[in-house]
Amino acid sequence: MADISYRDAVTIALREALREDDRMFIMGEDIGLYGGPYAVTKGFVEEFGRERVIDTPISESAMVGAGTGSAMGGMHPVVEIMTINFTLLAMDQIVNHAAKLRYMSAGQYTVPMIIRTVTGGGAQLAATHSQSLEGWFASVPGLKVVTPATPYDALGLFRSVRNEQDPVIFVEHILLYSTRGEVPDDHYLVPLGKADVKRRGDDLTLVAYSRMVQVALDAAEELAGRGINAEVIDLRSLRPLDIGTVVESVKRTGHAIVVEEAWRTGGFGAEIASQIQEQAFDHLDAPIGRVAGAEVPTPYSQPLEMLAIPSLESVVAAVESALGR
Amino acid sequence: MADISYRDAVTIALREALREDDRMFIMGEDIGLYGGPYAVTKGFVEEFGRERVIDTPISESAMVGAGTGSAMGGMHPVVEIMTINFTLLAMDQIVNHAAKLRYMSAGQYTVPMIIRTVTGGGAQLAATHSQSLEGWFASVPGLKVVTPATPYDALGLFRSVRNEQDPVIFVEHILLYSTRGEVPDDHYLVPLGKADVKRRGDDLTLVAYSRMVQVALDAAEELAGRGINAEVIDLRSLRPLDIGTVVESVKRTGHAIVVEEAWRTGGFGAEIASQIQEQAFDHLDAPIGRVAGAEVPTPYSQPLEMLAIPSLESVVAAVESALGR
Amino acid sequence: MKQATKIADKAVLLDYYRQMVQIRVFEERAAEQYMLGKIRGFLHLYIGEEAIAAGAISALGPQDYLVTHYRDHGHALARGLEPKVIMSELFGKVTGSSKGKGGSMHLFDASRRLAGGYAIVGGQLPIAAGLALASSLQHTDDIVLCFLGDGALNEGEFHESMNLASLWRLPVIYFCENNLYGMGAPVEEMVAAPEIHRIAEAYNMPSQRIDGMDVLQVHEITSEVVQHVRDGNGPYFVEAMTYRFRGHSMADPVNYRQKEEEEKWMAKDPISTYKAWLIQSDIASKEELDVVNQAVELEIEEAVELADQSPFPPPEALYEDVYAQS
Amino acid sequence: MKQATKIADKAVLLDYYRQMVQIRVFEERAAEQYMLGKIRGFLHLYIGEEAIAAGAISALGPQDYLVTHYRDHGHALARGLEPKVIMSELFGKVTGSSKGKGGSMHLFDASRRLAGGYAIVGGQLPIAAGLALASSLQHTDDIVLCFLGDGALNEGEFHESMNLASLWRLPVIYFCENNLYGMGAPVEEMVAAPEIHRIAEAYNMPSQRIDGMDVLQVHEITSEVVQHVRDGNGPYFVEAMTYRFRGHSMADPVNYRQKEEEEKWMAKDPISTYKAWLIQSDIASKEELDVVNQAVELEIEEAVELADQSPFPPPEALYEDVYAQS
Ligand SMILES: Cc1ncc(C[n+]2csc(CCOP(=O)(O)OP(=O)(O)O)c2C)c(N)n1
Ligand SMILES: Cc1ncc(C[n+]2csc(CCOP(=O)(O)OP(=O)(O)O)c2C)c(N)n1
Ligand SMILES: [Mg+2]
Ligand SMILES: [Mg+2]
Repeated sequence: MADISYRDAVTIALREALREDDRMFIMGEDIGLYGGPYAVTKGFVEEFGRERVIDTPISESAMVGAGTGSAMGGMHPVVEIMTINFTLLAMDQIVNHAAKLRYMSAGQYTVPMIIRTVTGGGAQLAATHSQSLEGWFASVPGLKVVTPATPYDALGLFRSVRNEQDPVIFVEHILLYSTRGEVPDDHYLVPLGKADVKRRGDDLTLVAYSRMVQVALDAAEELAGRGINAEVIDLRSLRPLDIGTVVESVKRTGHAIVVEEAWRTGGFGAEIASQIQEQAFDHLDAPIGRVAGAEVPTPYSQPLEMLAIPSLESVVAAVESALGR
Repeated sequence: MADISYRDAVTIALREALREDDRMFIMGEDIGLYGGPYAVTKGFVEEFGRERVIDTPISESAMVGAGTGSAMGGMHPVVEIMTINFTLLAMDQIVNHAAKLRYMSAGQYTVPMIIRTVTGGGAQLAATHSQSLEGWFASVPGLKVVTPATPYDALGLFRSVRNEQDPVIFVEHILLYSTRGEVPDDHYLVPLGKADVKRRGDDLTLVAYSRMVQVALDAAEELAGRGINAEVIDLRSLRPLDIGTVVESVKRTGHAIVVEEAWRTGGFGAEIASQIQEQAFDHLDAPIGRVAGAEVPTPYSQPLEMLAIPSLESVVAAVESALGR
Repeated sequence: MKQATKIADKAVLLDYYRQMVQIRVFEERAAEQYMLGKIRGFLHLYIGEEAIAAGAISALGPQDYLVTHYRDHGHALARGLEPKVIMSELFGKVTGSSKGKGGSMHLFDASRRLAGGYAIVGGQLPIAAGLALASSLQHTDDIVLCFLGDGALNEGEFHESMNLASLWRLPVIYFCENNLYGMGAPVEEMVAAPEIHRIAEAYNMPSQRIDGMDVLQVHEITSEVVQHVRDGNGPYFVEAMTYRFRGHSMADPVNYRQKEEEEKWMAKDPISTYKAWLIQSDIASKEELDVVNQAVELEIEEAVELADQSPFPPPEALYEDVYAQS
Repeated sequence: MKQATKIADKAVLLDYYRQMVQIRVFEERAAEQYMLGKIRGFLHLYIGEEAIAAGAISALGPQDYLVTHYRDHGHALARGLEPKVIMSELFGKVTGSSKGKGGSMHLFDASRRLAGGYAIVGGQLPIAAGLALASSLQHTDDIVLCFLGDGALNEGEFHESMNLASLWRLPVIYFCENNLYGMGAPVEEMVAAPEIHRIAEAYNMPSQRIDGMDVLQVHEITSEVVQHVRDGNGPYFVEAMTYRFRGHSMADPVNYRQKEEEEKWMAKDPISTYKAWLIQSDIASKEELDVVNQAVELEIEEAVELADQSPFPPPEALYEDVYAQS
């Protein structure tokens, strides 16, 4: 067991990939000479050379398109989009091309490409740099979306993602890089599409992904002190989605609240809530709640930004109100 | 009263706008000399000149950005993106810029811009040209999304949209252009955020927007023959969303099914279902159902495409199963 | 007509003719089938531009990649796809190149390295760069030939792709079919640069403008360019001047062009001028060429028949090939 | 130092000096406050590039629009925004230019037609074209000055905007601050064109490269360009050579640059060279200039104090200005 940061976990995963598979290479803005905007790829150019650690111009669309083409041509690229906000510039390549090429060619061409990107707010980067858009990608057939919340999952999920033959959006969270956790020394995998019950409880089910898992866990801790035992489920991947684990839990607890950072309206939480009520209708004692990002462009000012993102307090309040306390 | 097509309704609305308000102009690909890809703007160059009916290069991002800038500078542009599939190339300008400028400038700059675009499948245009992405826009604070289903609503909603001071995505449906309907001779408005009960019924509530309203109505007709009385609600705008009218209906019927063309996972239908169960939980006799687009890139082949889009049959089947028939 | 200096043997010269006729006849039959409702959606005909597909694609080796836009039947045929496979795709039948799921605008054939027709204007450009990147990372000498229309020049992806290709010296040829219009938009109102091919200078990329109505010139120059790129000299940009004789798609009544302009270009019909040259140069007799035409007519007739008689994909095909089967 | 031929009176010359010093001191204080945790998020300093903001923006009229990127404090100050208003914005306070909601990268002031700092690289470019379009449709002679970094050249939006601006002859100046790097990326590895300003030729747009360390040259040439554009001659592209003395943002340790390069550029410090020239040319004495510095120091000190003492926005501000109030 080693205690490592989430950043380390991604670094280890990438280094492994580059060492073990010569079809893999990574490209992105400032991942080489600069060492990566979040220092994830520090030292990579030195170890792997500039052919496999490619600094690209600020051309998100061409970067993803070139990744797609290289994948069709037999490579397995990791394309880093510095933050998920900038995927908006590559949307056409991701949604109209990478996601659809297998289908439109009836399986003749495939796009084994990993798009790494950074989601979330909380760092006072303001409206254009604090969005949580992963839910959109999770709605696109042909894509997979992975959202690790811990160092253990970041490493284990990335290893699984390497086996995928289709484009995967690997979504890291800006505020998680410095968080730490235990990781086994032995090789292990975390499969896609398998949610993780991160805390057991019988009174209510909290469903979360990415950084909100930690917020949910903190809230659960606080709630335990108030006599409420919340179960916390980390979805780990949004597509494939393991709704089974969630439904099983809700059947036991009778209550569910989805916690996510995205804007509430049309957030992926709505999908989760919909599926829960479809599959656990008779077991629900109360409406499924959603604690989500405020419906505003994220404000810069710290106290406002804190109000815009779900917090321990807002989750606790939602739970108490759901349970009628 | 006049019987006009949906295409005519949009044409009339645009012509009115250009005649009555000299801050308005329209720009888009092939809207001028060519007469518009769907013939909506035929004859406009002749009437309004090339300064107000501007043919643009195939540059979706610059087109929207230029629209945004012109709106900040005091104009009220209508920007036509030929189909909603191509908005993926303008996503950054729409989501990171147009939607956020009022907020980021604390109200100093505003973006009264109308983006007209065409959604939907069913015309055998295959995967890259048959998507229904309006739900994504409806999840973005700062944007409004309008989805007329009839000539009456297209004209009335467009008139209201002209009064908006914020960016609006005005979503027309490719298969609706040739449908016809009655429109009063006198001037009228259809407000945003006011759903329309298009058919009364007590057994179940069908919630739809855009072309799916017609499919829901056809299904309701069929169901009536089978002794089931479905209420059909047309949302008319997704943001603002009139959930009140829906909830009121569901409280009466106890059953709801959302019908939409978008992919099921993460479709806007999930949002509607979530809100219904939040607000009408105790009145629901069964889970809220969703009839949605198949989770595939839209296939070209006609019989497959028909399977991929909700139809009278699939709605009828969903209703019967929801009611346990 | 270019006096082809390196004219190969007669069989090759006749094959250019056959290819062009095959494209022409294919498109004419496709248009008929569209009118009959057998083909639906968008149908973009290549009639008038045949010399480019025949001349340029014949300059590729079998391992080279071909990438193109939605006006792709001609390119696919020139790459050797069987007419019946393409026609079936247009009919949406299971015998089609993508089992009917891609349609006219999205033709693929991995066995011939046709890496796609792309229906989003400009969308193919970075993908072609990526295929070239793969080739370069794998140290093969396969190159990529990527077609684009004059309209694609206006997309941001054109710029980003040209820049990448040049910076990384990728083995890709960007081949612009300048047919003077993008839908109804005249190129000079849409592209600020006075001469399209000179845009390449902004990317430090060599380029030239050629006559896209002359199959021999297209072939000869493309062959040189292919060699240049294969030799590791980085990307190249070609602009071929051409004209689409029909509307943008079947829905286009073409009322934005002048009669004189159309007539001027139709007088340069790449097939009839080449045919005249073949006869005049005593390379082939009119009769020999007529035989080619007849064989092609028959072949396309059979393609239509097969397409018509083939089954539609079964319902379960709907969910196939969204993801790898696990 | 350029021997300014059209040198205005001493007050004007001194004001360039004051502006540059104001920017420099503002940035230094902002950096300190960042280290103290009073300012958070991204902070991109403009130190080293002051001659551009001071020289170029002073060439605008009050009705002209100014559009810029996220490295925008210098531009905002040169446009006349009070330091305390900007500093307050950086502190996230209600007294800020956007009431604390936009932050450092998104500065606006409608009263001075500062139409934004934009944090998405290249995002401002079509918006600037749109403001110019409005001006042109409204038949005013207001022009738009739009700054961009060398890194923004690589975005597709650059291409699309340059093309639009040129085709429509829009009254916009695209002004590239070429500081040799985009984050850690050297411009010559990211832009295929050998000389950035010559890219404008691909759009049939006039352009020139200037010395961005010389406030007088910047002012004089920008004034000419402004006149050219205001006279209805269409857009213009300027490339000013400059250097950012600090890291890309506060988080950047700048270990991708060579010491010699840094020293070479720092020797061209726009403030000290200009100061030396003012003294040497007998336009101002060292003492006079010191007084300017002292006044600026005081002003910025007060700005920091005001920012520090001002309240954060109230919770209800969260939902204000998402939409027009109805
Ligand atoms: C991104 C995008 N915008 C718009 C369209 C609609 N469209 C299809 S073809 C076309 C014109 C393209 O012209 P050009 O590139 O010159 O090719 P040509 O049709 O002349 O061969 C347009 C605007 C599209 N398919 N994709
Ligand atoms: C679309 C987009 N991609 C990436 C970034 C991250 N980023 C911010 S600044 C920057 C470098 C820009 O360099 P340049 O344009 O030269 O401006 P400079 O910082 O040198 O003034 C990058 C890559 C961004 N903000 N937006
Ligand atoms: Mg064309
Ligand atoms: Mg720079």
